[in-house]
Amino acid sequence: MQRQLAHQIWYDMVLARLFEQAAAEQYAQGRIAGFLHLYPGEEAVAVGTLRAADTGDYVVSTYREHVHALVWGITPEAVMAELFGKATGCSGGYGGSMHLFDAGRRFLGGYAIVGETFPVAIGVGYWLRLTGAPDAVLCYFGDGAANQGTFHESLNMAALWKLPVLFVCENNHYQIGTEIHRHTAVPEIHRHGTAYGIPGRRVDGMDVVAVYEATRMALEHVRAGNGPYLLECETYRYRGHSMADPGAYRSALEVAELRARDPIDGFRERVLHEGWLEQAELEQAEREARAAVEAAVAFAEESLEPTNLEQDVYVQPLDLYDGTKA
Amino acid sequence: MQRQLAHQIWYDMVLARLFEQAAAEQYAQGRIAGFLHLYPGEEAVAVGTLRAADTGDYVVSTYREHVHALVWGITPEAVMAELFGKATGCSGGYGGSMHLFDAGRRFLGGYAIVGETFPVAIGVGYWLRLTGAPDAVLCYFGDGAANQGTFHESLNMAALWKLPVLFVCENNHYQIGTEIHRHTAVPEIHRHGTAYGIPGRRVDGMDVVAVYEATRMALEHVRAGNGPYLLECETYRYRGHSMADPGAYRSALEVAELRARDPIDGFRERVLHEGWLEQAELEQAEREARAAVEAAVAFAEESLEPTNLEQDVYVQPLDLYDGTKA
Amino acid sequence: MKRAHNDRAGLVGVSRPAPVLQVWQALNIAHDEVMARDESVFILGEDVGLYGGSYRVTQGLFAKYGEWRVRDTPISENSFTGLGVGAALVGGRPIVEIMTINFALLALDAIINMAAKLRYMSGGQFKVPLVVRSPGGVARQLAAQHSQRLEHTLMNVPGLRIVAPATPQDAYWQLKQAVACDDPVIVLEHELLYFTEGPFDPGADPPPMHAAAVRRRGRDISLIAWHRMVDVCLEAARELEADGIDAEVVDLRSLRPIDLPLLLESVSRTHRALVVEEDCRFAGAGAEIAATLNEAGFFELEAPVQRVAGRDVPTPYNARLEAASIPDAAAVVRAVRGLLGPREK
Amino acid sequence: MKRAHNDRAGLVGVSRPAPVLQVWQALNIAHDEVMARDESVFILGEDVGLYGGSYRVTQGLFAKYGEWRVRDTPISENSFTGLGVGAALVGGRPIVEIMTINFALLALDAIINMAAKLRYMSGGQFKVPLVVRSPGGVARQLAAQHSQRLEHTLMNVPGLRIVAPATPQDAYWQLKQAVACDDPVIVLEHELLYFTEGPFDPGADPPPMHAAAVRRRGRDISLIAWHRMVDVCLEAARELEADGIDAEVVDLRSLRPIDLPLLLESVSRTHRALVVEEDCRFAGAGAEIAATLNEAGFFELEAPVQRVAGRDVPTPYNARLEAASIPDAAAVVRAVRGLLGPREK
Ligand SMILES: Cc1ncc(C[n+]2csc(CCOP(=O)(O)OP(=O)(O)O)c2C)c(N)n1
Ligand SMILES: Cc1ncc(C[n+]2csc(CCOP(=O)(O)OP(=O)(O)O)c2C)c(N)n1
Ligand SMILES: [Mg+2]
Ligand SMILES: [Mg+2]
Repeated sequence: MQRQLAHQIWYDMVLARLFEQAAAEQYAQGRIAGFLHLYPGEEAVAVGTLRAADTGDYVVSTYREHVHALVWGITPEAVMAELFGKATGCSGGYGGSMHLFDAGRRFLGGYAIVGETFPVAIGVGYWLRLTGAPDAVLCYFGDGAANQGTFHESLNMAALWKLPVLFVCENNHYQIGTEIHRHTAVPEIHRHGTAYGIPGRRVDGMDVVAVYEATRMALEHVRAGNGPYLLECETYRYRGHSMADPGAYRSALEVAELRARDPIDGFRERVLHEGWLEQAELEQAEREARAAVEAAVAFAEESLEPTNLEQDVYVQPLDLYDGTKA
Repeated sequence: MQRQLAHQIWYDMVLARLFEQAAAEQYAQGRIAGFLHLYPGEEAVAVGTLRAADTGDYVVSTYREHVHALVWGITPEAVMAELFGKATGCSGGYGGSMHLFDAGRRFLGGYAIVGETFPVAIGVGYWLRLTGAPDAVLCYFGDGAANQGTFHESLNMAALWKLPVLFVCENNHYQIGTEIHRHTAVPEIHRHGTAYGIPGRRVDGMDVVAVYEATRMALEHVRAGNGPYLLECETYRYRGHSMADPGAYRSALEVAELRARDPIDGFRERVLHEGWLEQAELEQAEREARAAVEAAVAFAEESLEPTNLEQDVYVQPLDLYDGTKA
Repeated sequence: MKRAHNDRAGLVGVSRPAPVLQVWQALNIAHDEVMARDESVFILGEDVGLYGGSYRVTQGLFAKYGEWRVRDTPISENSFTGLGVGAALVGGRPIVEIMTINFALLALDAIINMAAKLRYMSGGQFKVPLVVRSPGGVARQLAAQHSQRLEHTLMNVPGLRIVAPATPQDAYWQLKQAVACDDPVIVLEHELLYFTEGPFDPGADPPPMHAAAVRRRGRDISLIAWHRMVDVCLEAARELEADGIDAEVVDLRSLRPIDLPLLLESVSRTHRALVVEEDCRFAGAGAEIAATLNEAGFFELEAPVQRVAGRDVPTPYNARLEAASIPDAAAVVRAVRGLLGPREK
Repeated sequence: MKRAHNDRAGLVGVSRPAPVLQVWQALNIAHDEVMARDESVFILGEDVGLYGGSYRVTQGLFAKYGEWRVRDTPISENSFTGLGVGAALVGGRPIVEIMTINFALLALDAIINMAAKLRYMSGGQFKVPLVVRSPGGVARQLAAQHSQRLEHTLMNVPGLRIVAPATPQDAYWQLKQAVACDDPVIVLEHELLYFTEGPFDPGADPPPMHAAAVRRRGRDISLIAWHRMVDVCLEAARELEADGIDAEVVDLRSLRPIDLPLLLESVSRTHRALVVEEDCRFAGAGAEIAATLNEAGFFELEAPVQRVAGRDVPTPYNARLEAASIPDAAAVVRAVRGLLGPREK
């Protein structure tokens, strides 16, 4: 692995972890509200896949998408400000944690209804095929989302029309409190691709290098006009489903075992072992990430709130009688 | 094959063909309206599967369900009267062709929204498991229905909880005007079961004996507590999708080729060849079927129409203000 | 050999220009024109391509524009409508046909939770120039699952626009306006109107997409309707003439927004209003129209706005019961007499 | 070791009987009672079992009744709701929890096209004793996709009944009545009310499932609301006292049917009415209430029924904008003053 890439990945992973910790703290202090779904434990998936993508590609993600947004280049300031509901947020404070967007960067959300990412992604893929564009779409979804009807419907269409979509399953084995064996008859999600003739594979989602490499291969397949690919990343979330969930359905042992395979620790060892980077470089990057997160919190705090309730419901506003204008 | 069964199957097949011809005629004469989906060409599927089932089993079918109803024991009178919209129809004239029901016989419809049969069937299957009943559910669906989200969702639950449901795909290769290769990436529908760990097989749906035997085996599997089974019957409809469809998207050659494999002709040859029945017996049964259909038309014509618009919306009527009672 | 009329925009499925067209033909021409003009327009839905659409609306377009711009889909309403949303976010102008509005129940997440909300949720970063067309209403004995009306559901959704053309000319104009619009637009069509004829002039200047139209001037009462109920009201108005009652008939043409200024102007002259709708009365679209008109038109109205509407039952298959479940001219006449009678005598 | 309170019906998730309970506790007790009494009752939904329900409503029931009667489902809303319909047709009395009403958009085919219509379409052969429970409404910054209200959509559907309890006592009564009912019943709960406390007496005699309740008697105006807006109206009524305005507050408790007799009785005393609803104003539930009350109560009303409702926007995430998007007591007070002020002075 190139030094530069290793450095980037390391910085991303550390930033991701620190950003989410800061978000949890800000939530506890009441500066962030709503549903807040955090990513610690799963960093290798977003970082490994998105660093393997090209900037012309499109990203369609779920409500657990802070890290996807950050890796894709939305600034920590803009993401944190969005969580704070500020006008400087990447959705102007209208979307919040579950609805991050950046049209210019081709970051298409931020969907909070499980299973919505599939149709949006094939829609973008369809448009890319129709216009002959060389780009691809990365479509994220959880293990629980694989049971939604749209998974089936959309994968069929993606395969039928050979749409350039990489479906990335973030299999963290839980659908809130329901463990995968209790929600999916065939829990090897990548195997579901066979019902559509979509090739797929499972990769260790705690190993960022493995995820990165698998994604490169998968995207090559997709870009070559072969149609979609289904990449399943086995991973784990350390926290509850959202800040509202204490996660009591999992044993402490289970969590401890998985934490022992922490993707950041694993990558640190690998980097040092392979000699890609020095310890000092890692520490320096960590300091930078920490500073970036602190700056993001400060920025979010200082930013102003949006003030116009009726703005942007339509491109051309409608004039509905509301009882006050008579 | 037993004489008696062969006789029954022969009678069913002939009745099915004649009934649908009569329905088409009555439609042309304006006595039947709405959408009318006929079954000629597909007889071996309903007859072969339902004659292999037990009377305690439940049947959940689509809008193309006249023949399922007839084979399951609803009288030609009650079915024809329903098509005529008469009070003596099996749904009292309220349902019409697409909504045949017989609660006493465990004939649960008659669903006109593609994909609805799946959740209804697993609901019945769930109840059977919950109560420990020995019965099974036969759930019919077309090749086009396999792309609806409920297919995926329901088959997953059926597999997860080992529900006693036999899913029967009536694969006639068309979703109205769209040929199967243009609507399904993997057109071998039985192979979709692998995504749920549901065993399945494909059978020649023009061969009623093959369908019957495959269904026996499949139902044994289901009744033994092994969970669902997916039986795909390859078949063909001679007519357009409904009376409104001239079927112009198919070549005359294609239709002629398939007609050459007519399930009734095929079964006649087989019966005579195997010596299960004599030619005279076949003719006699045909005469009886013809008489039954004629009687059904006469019955339907003479029957009275339902008169109460507001009846049976609720078990206990609601009293909504309608502007006329003030 | 190429069919000559395939070469001229505006005449794909229709063999020659005519001053009188049917609604499906007007829609067909509108589709062809917008597709010829703008390469970002594409159509998708069940049997819209090879088959030419259940009601012929897209006839000829598959041959002319190819499968990528006229796409036959599997029976996957939620996902192919959502596909339209995704494509609209990145530059496409998809026209999604949902074969009938009954199946739109399966696609409401894509319409309500995605198409209508994405612009707002993203702080205005995206436009969603999606058109969803769908036939609906009570047709001929299609029974309960195929006789749905979803006006009330869609009307409540901020972010959507809804048009409901009843004539060939409006169908042509409003479809073109819907495609040109940068907001998601629902085009509700009525299954019994596709083969209705009407004057057609592609060169005429369209009124605004959401403007209502007075179809008949009258002094005594404003009958407010859309789709097929406009004809029912016109028929009732003719019958009422015999009683010396002069009814005005307003074709709403749009359901979100409602053209309230026009309604207020109408009742400022008639002082009475009756909303006539096919949908079930309880919580139907008419409720909104009546409630708002009662508030905004209070000083003009001599009586509260009344409604003649469908009965609160699922649609029965039997023809007589089906007919009894929705308003006809006689019901409108009865209601008008009830409203005007006691005061005039 | 078995927890003692798991053995007594009525107290599964609640550690001891109390004269004051929270809404979730009342619902929990109601579930336990109906399940103990009737073996055909079973619950299904996402995380209703092991997890105990997102709002604790089904807490303890999984341990007590086992996985076949308290079933955790995959995220497959349309199919597991339809599963409930299928089971109801053959003898089950399923209670389906849709985790929040936002996800019900995915299950509307099962609810509208199946549950509501099967009895009628089959000529009365089936009953569909299905209960669908779902929390909804604007909670705390859940943003546009998670702040849906679907009252208007469901109200329009013949075949459904809809209740909307706002207090622990009503939640207890109405859930039990819903399960006992042979028709499909939608139980709309409000996300911000689960932890609201209120008096609770399991022995008290329930009013009919669809009866409204007068929460405060008054002479000058009837404020009509449900769910959380009842409290908003009560707060407004207290403020209005200072102006010498005596407002009556009606808690509808049911949305299909609406208790029109009670509303008419109320306006026969107050002569003015204001509907206060959280949902967007345009084509919201309030439209039906206002339109019908205007018609039926015409001779009692001195002014047309007005509405204070949510703004016609998707729900924004930002807290201030979110608050501004739905009515509060100040808005109600303003509207009442507007309605009464000019006439009283
Ligand atoms: C259609 C729908 N149903 C239910 C929910 C509530 N919900 C939010 S996240 C979630 C679990 C999703 O699990 P998974 O797809 O594995 O993603 P993860 O949260 O584990 O990343 C559920 C049930 C929802 N948002 N949308
Ligand atoms: C959800 C839904 N979408 C579309 C339709 C319209 N429609 C009725 S039948 C049909 C084709 C179904 O094909 P298939 O499942 O293969 O059954 P077949 O008619 O061939 O027996 C379609 C598209 C419908 N009834 N329901
Ligand atoms: Mg998960
Ligand atoms: Mg077919």
